[in-house]
Amino acid sequence: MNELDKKVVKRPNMSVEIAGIKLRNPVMPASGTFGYGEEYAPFLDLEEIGAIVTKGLSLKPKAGNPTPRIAETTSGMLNAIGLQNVGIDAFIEHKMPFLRTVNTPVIANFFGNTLEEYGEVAKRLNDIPEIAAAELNISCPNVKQGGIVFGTDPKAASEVVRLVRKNLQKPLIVKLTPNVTDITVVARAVEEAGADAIACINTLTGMSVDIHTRKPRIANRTGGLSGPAIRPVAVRMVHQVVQTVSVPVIGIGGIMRAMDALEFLIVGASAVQVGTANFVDPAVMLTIIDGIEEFCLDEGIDDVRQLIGSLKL
Amino acid sequence: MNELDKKVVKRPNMSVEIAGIKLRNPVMPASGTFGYGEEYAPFLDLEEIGAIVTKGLSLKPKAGNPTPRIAETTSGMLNAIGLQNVGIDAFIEHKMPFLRTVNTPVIANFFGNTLEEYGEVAKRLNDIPEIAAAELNISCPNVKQGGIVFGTDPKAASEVVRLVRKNLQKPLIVKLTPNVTDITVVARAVEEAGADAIACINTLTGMSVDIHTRKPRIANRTGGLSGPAIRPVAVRMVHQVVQTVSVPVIGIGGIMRAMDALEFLIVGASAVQVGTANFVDPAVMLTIIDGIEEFCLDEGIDDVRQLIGSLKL
Amino acid sequence: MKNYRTKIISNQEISPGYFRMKILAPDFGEKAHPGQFIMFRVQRSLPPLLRRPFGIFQTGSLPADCDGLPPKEFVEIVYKVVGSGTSIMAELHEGDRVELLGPLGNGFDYTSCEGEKILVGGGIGLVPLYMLAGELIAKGCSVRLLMGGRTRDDILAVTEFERLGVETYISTDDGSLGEGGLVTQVLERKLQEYPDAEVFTCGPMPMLSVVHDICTDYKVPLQVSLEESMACGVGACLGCVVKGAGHTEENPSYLCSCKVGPVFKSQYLDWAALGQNDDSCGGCA
Amino acid sequence: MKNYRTKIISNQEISPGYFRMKILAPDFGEKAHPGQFIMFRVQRSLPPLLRRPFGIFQTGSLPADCDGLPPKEFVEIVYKVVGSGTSIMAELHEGDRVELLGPLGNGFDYTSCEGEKILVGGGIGLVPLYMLAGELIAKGCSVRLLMGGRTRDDILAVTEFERLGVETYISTDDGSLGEGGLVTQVLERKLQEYPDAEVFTCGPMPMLSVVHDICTDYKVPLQVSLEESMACGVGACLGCVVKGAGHTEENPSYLCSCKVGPVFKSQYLDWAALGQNDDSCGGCA
Ligand SMILES: Cc1cc2nc3c(=O)[nH]c(=O)nc-3n(C[C@H](O)[C@H](O)[C@H](O)COP(=O)(O)OP(=O)(O)OC[C@H]3O[C@@H](n4cnc5c(N)ncnc54)[C@H](O)[C@@H]3O)c2cc1C
Ligand SMILES: Cc1cc2nc3c(=O)[nH]c(=O)nc-3n(C[C@H](O)[C@H](O)[C@H](O)COP(=O)(O)OP(=O)(O)OC[C@H]3O[C@@H](n4cnc5c(N)ncnc54)[C@H](O)[C@@H]3O)c2cc1C
Ligand SMILES: Cc1cc2nc3c(=O)[nH]c(=O)nc-3n(C[C@H](O)[C@H](O)[C@H](O)COP(=O)(O)O)c2cc1C
Ligand SMILES: Cc1cc2nc3c(=O)[nH]c(=O)nc-3n(C[C@H](O)[C@H](O)[C@H](O)COP(=O)(O)O)c2cc1C
Ligand code: FES
Ligand code: FES
Repeated sequence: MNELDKKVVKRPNMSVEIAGIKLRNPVMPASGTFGYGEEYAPFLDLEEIGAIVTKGLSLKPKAGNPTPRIAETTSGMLNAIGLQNVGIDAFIEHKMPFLRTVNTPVIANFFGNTLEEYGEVAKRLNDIPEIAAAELNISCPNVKQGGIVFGTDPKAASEVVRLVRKNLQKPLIVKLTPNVTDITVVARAVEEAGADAIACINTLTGMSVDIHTRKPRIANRTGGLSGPAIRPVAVRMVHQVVQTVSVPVIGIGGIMRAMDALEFLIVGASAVQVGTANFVDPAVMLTIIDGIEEFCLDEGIDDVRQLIGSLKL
Repeated sequence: MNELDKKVVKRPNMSVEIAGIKLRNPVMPASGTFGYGEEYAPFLDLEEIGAIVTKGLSLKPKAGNPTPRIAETTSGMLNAIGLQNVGIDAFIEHKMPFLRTVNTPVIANFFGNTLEEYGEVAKRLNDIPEIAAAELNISCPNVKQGGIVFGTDPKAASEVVRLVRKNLQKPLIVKLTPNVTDITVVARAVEEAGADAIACINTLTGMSVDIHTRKPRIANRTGGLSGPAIRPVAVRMVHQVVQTVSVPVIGIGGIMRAMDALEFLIVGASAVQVGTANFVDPAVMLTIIDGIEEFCLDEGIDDVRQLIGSLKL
Repeated sequence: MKNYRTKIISNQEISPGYFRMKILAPDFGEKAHPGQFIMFRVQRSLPPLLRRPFGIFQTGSLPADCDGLPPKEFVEIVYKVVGSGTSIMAELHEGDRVELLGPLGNGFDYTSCEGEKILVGGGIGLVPLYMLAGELIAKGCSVRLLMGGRTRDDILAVTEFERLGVETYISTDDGSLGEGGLVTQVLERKLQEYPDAEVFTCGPMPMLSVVHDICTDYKVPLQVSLEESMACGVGACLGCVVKGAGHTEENPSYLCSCKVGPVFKSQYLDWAALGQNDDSCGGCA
Repeated sequence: MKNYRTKIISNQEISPGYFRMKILAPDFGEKAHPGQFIMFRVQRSLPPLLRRPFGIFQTGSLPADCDGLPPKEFVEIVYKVVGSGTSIMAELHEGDRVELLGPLGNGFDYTSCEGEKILVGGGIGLVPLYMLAGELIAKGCSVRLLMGGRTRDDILAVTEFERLGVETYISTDDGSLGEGGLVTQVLERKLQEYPDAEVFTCGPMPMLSVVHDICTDYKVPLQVSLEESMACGVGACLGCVVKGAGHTEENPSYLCSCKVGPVFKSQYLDWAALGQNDDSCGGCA
């Protein structure tokens, strides 16, 4: 399609709705890769993306893991940040003032070390009117129950979602871990427990070794694998979850370009999150948004929602 | 180290033992990526690699999946060959005559669609004296039990390994699937059921979509992800399994270069299998073997077995 | 068949989006048959991960340099830029290091010169027909080439074919070169003229399907070169299979297109299944 | 700070394994401070996935071309080839498209010209000291540079430093240039001579540790530029943290080295923890 043709075509509707919040387009950052929004403000207009998703918040500040915390792998990276964050109080005091100035929905990603902590953070989020929705990260070990990860056990996942749902007066997105045998079981459990939307996937657990020092390349030994390497696993899991639940799904994992985001939309994600790609190109989300719009124009689609779940089997 | 220095240094011992079979070096092909050996004979001397591992064999010939069966992804590939193979009879008749002429241990990878079939193939393998060991692929759906994959359920895995162990009079390697929440549970189950060695990992389930046709890029919708993209997941799982079981472990997943193989040896694999890399470079195993030897020389190691499990934590 | 770690001799754009690449390959020519292919490794680093299959356009040797070195034997491919791998290829230069595996697969079968040899090529599908035409002419056969494409840009190597002594007929969908319309219409006319012909074809799947239907109608033998996604190119991965004639769910028949093919006698293929494969991209070998 | 989609002006090997690269970057110079860094994107395609951090060697502008275009402003980096990313960088040419993000982080702090300014650089650690030396000299400070390296090949840009008017002292481990031995021995002598000096350093971690110990002994202020693995370079990923002074398990203090650093006042760092980090590769900014 040449430039002239494009001008006469109506721009497609790009806005989507997730868990009752309206987004101007389906592209937002993935938690932990975009700081608290402010860090990327010099590089892109935060009012052009669908939403801002914060670094994972906890009740108390968390120091995170020893270093080195990151290592590059083939088309991916491992990270073991250890959920370092300022804590909910400092977030409200130091990070919200900036976020309040931005006319874009803010989604607060959060977690706890125990069931109770999850519940407490949820309550605290109610006090922040400018938070549009909360995203519950259940890929965390339950300190009290011997460190088993909440999100790998449908019962534990259901329990934490139920408690948070009770305490939270905002839309609730639950973010799933891919390190499970059957993600549909966990997806069903969290939907039944009250999730308004599901986000998947978080990182795959991986490891890398420096053959010269013979030490793990990150201090925590294992870390979370993200980036384009994991995209096929993420697309598969989003596809499975979409077929299982009726709440909207947010697709995450290895999105670098518009065509990657489109894969997720086509298998049925209602929106996408971009993680590692922000590090590679700080304005990548704008390129992705433009690319999706362009694709709609090229294919004669006047509403991006027509793409969602348009997979032909 | 310059050429002169190298000459005076003794070449390191490269041979390792797995499940009672002695290998001249720890490098062998991964099942399904090396045909029945013969296909690659024009490109490398089969008597220089540690072992030959066959395509997965079943009782009856298997036609496999519709096409397209393969698709490239970022630093990886998806395949859904569907375990196409000539069947055990044709294997004995048409493939063994060639393999008999090669002085390298042959490991027969095999599978069944039901528990009984697994047992039957194991029995048939006893009749082939030139088969050094059998590698049991438990990443297959159990047709009778509603298609649940044997290898994702510790009970089913244990059951199939126990039956095969009873029927097989050869060393038994059990190959695990990575698509599980906790690979150590399955590893422990198969060790207790009689595995002489454990191979991991098989492919991660993935999916990819052609955004223009909006169809999955492989006919089977989902396929197995292999190649360098999955290496960090594989290294992590081998590390976990090595810490759990006392039988030797064969490391598999994304090995492209000597340094990748070394990562697996250092975390504790006693040998490695090279899969997708054979497609990229048909003689890649020789380069990897040379590279491991070179590394030993450079580091002053006179026996490759000193590397195994030499990870510093 | 062997893996060549070698170098590019030249890489030129010959028509918008189409390139011709000569690669140094000693002793390749004497082993290569028309219709065979190579697996090409674009660069030693990623991406792309897998090798890419390309038909052999021709083999030959460059005259000895004035430095007195022996003549340089080469293999030549012609490719269309369609995706990630071919885009990188288009940027390669003389002297860049590449790898190729070949010659691979089974090519065209041509024993006698009885009857007219009609070659039908669509777009990049013309590539393997060039070497075939050359060998047929050398044997003394009468060769007619039907070249089809969307526009004039898709009609490749006309001069080269004519120089061989081949009778060429050009048709383009948009009429920008030769007659307007489909190459299969030309085929039908030619078969009326030469009912004892033998047909060899390569091109996009919809074209191949029609060529097969026409040849079946006219009861002339047909050989067709197919294009399937390939990982290994040597029969090891079983990724490139096509359904054979008589394939059923209960009694399945899958043929390895890298090993049994890429050229098949038309009657051995399951055309109903092939026809469904509408994802098949243009060009083949 | 901004993302430049730009082009390479030149890329030259200046010593075996060390390269100097000029990159077009309008308006970069006026924002950059000594000790800041850039995140460099080697190529638009993979690999590598992540950007690579490099210190700013200098900024400047090339004289206007005869074509009458305005002068070309550039940023210049000096890098050592150590792994996958820098190997690709070494192959880049004038005109190749690259991206850089910067200037990033907090650089050196220099307000007064009181006392001698002693700069201690090891190997590639000399890079950020060049711009610092330039600015200190411009302010009228007295600057002494202690250059250390394994061999003469690791002593970079001596002429450039001397041209600035900096007093330089060279030492190499193998004695192949300057005096034999460690640069830290020279530091100790200089501090005896100038007890009111202020020290600025960059280099491999073992060297930094010793410099810190010496400066503590001599009670002179020290600023040190650290090198941590980075993913984002802008404070978003928290991958690049170092332990702050007083860090404990119960009361942890992690400082972002891309945002608070890469230059730190020595007393704010937990040196016991840093010293353990023996994986740290040579060179920093
Ligand atoms: C036997 C054979 C001979 C061929 N001969 C020629 C030729 O002479 N000239 C020519 O231009 N092309 C030829 N092709 C097609 C050529 O292989 C593809 O165009 C090329 O692989 C595309 O690579 P890409 O990375 O640019 O595309 P991408 O779409 O990025 O490739 C992604 C993957 O799909 C595969 N793929 C994509 N298109 C095709 C296709 N049409 N056929 C098979 N695999 C495909 C690629 O190999 C790769 O694995 C031939 C294919 C086969 C099987
Ligand atoms: C603030 C800062 C300034 C720097 N300034 C310079 C400079 O002026 N000149 C110079 O030559 N080098 C400098 N370095 C080091 C430089 O970033 C690395 O040498 C480079 O990233 C290596 O990349 P690679 O792909 O070649 O190595 P690989 O080992 O293949 O890289 C793998 C990963 O490890 C990271 N990494 C490897 N070595 C280092 C290192 N020493 N420091 C941080 N990350 C590393 C890479 O960024 C990459 O993510 C600086 C580092 C930092 C943090
Ligand atoms: C450095 C880093 C930090 C992350 N921190 C968080 C976090 O705090 N909470 C969370 O739910 N996910 C976190 N993630 C996971 C991402 O949000 C995302 O799910 C994952 O990276 C996959 O997406 P990608 O491939 O696009 O990066 C983090 C990922 C990275 C790389
Ligand atoms: C085309 C293909 C076919 C495969 N077939 C089998 C098989 O028959 N049996 C089996 O156990 N594993 C099979 N595998 C899995 C490989 O043996 C190996 O576990 C996996 O590819 C990971 O290794 P890699 O990343 O080195 O390829 C196959 C893999 C590929 C790519
Ligand atoms: S491409 Fe591997 S079998 Fe044909
Ligand atoms: S590199 Fe990301 S926070 Fe410093």
